[in-house]
Amino acid sequence: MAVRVQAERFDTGVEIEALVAGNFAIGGVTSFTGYVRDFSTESGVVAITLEHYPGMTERMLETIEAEARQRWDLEAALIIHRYGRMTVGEPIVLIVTASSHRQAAFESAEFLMDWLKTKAPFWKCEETKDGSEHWVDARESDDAAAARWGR
Amino acid sequence: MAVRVQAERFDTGVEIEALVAGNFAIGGVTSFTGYVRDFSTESGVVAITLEHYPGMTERMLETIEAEARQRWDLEAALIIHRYGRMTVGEPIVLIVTASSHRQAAFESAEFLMDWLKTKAPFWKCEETKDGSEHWVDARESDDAAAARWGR
Amino acid sequence: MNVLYFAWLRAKIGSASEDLTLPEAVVSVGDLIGWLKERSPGHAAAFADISCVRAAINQEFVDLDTIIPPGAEVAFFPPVTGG
Amino acid sequence: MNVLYFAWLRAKIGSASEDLTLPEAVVSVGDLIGWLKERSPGHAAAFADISCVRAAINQEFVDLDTIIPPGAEVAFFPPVTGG
Repeated sequence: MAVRVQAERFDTGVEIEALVAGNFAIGGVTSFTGYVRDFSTESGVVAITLEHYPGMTERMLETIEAEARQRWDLEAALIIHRYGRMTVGEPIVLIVTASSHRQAAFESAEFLMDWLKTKAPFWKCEETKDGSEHWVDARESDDAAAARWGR
Repeated sequence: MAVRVQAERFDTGVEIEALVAGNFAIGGVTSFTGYVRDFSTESGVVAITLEHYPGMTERMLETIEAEARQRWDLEAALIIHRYGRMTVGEPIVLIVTASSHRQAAFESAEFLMDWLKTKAPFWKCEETKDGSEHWVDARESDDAAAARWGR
Repeated sequence: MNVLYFAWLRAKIGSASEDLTLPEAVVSVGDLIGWLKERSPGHAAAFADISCVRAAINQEFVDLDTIIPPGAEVAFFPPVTGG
Repeated sequence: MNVLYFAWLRAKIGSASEDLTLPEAVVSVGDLIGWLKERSPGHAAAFADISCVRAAINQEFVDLDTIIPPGAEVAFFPPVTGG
């Protein structure tokens, strides 16, 4: 089990290194890092705040990580999800999956990201240049991505 | 264009960092790192040597990277492939793709890896504990993975 | 019993949690929502459109018909919007 | 004309490249293979099973019927085995 819900920034390279170190059964590692991108020209958004349900988030992340390990033959897996206020360019979420075979690493990483985007108890509040804030609605395209996995 | 064919080791984290830095249109980055795994208990393999066709390799990698950029809306892409002798635990290949949307980052990374495994002019020679060497035959499962992309 | 609110439900109600003693008539999650709506205009606003409200009991998603067990932690929040 | 060999073709032939002047009768890649096979037992061994041999001209994959242009770089290698 490697699940972390934290306010602090993380370093993708350091996390991959730590996960892989010393495990010589690993043939391939997939990582996905999600960033706050610059929406400001479209929408004026300059920062987001992620609120979550402490306790429930960790439980759900541990459950989905265990399910990924059951579906794919993984040597290691890591989920880091941040909460709190983040500005443009900051990393929000990291998935790392390691397997002896690349297909398992790719598919499980994509599965975990689709799940995080649709099922994890995070709520996003956007902050615009003029200082106003609004809560973001759930997106249907993400639900469709998650539905591919039959969940 | 970011394609490198090199004998030297690389650092996944450093490469991701350099690729993403300053580009605030990036919403998601997928990386795949392939490692020499420990086959020694099954087959006695302790090291591999990758031979390639200098010049042709770079040209082909640049072509496929351009094709990935055409198929998906990518903000950045990087392919690093090593050649020469590598022992267990060493990284062989790195793919990094960055896009405003995670689906494009995932799919293009998988596309590039499937292609590298089947089409790039690399030949693998395995070295066993007793010092003997043998050239590896092409694998059908990799061809099947590449065929998904209609190439 | 502890009731938690997240995101715009929290903002509308003006509080992240409330420690409440439920009347006996409040049995299900739906009952609880009906009762909470009477507490303040903020509560009424938060629960005005029930199709935008999700609930959990003891950190598991539940629906409106679910019976609230004694000592439960009940949470209300909008549909999740991910990271 | 420069001919390159990779992987076990190189190993069997004992050389990574040869600078050769082709006779006029050698027009296609297939002709070249037939002519190379006569050069040594190593060449003969390398090209014994043509189904395991792939070719490129000026760094592009070609098949056996392809005509070799003047001054071309021709390469022979096994099916690629990836990284």
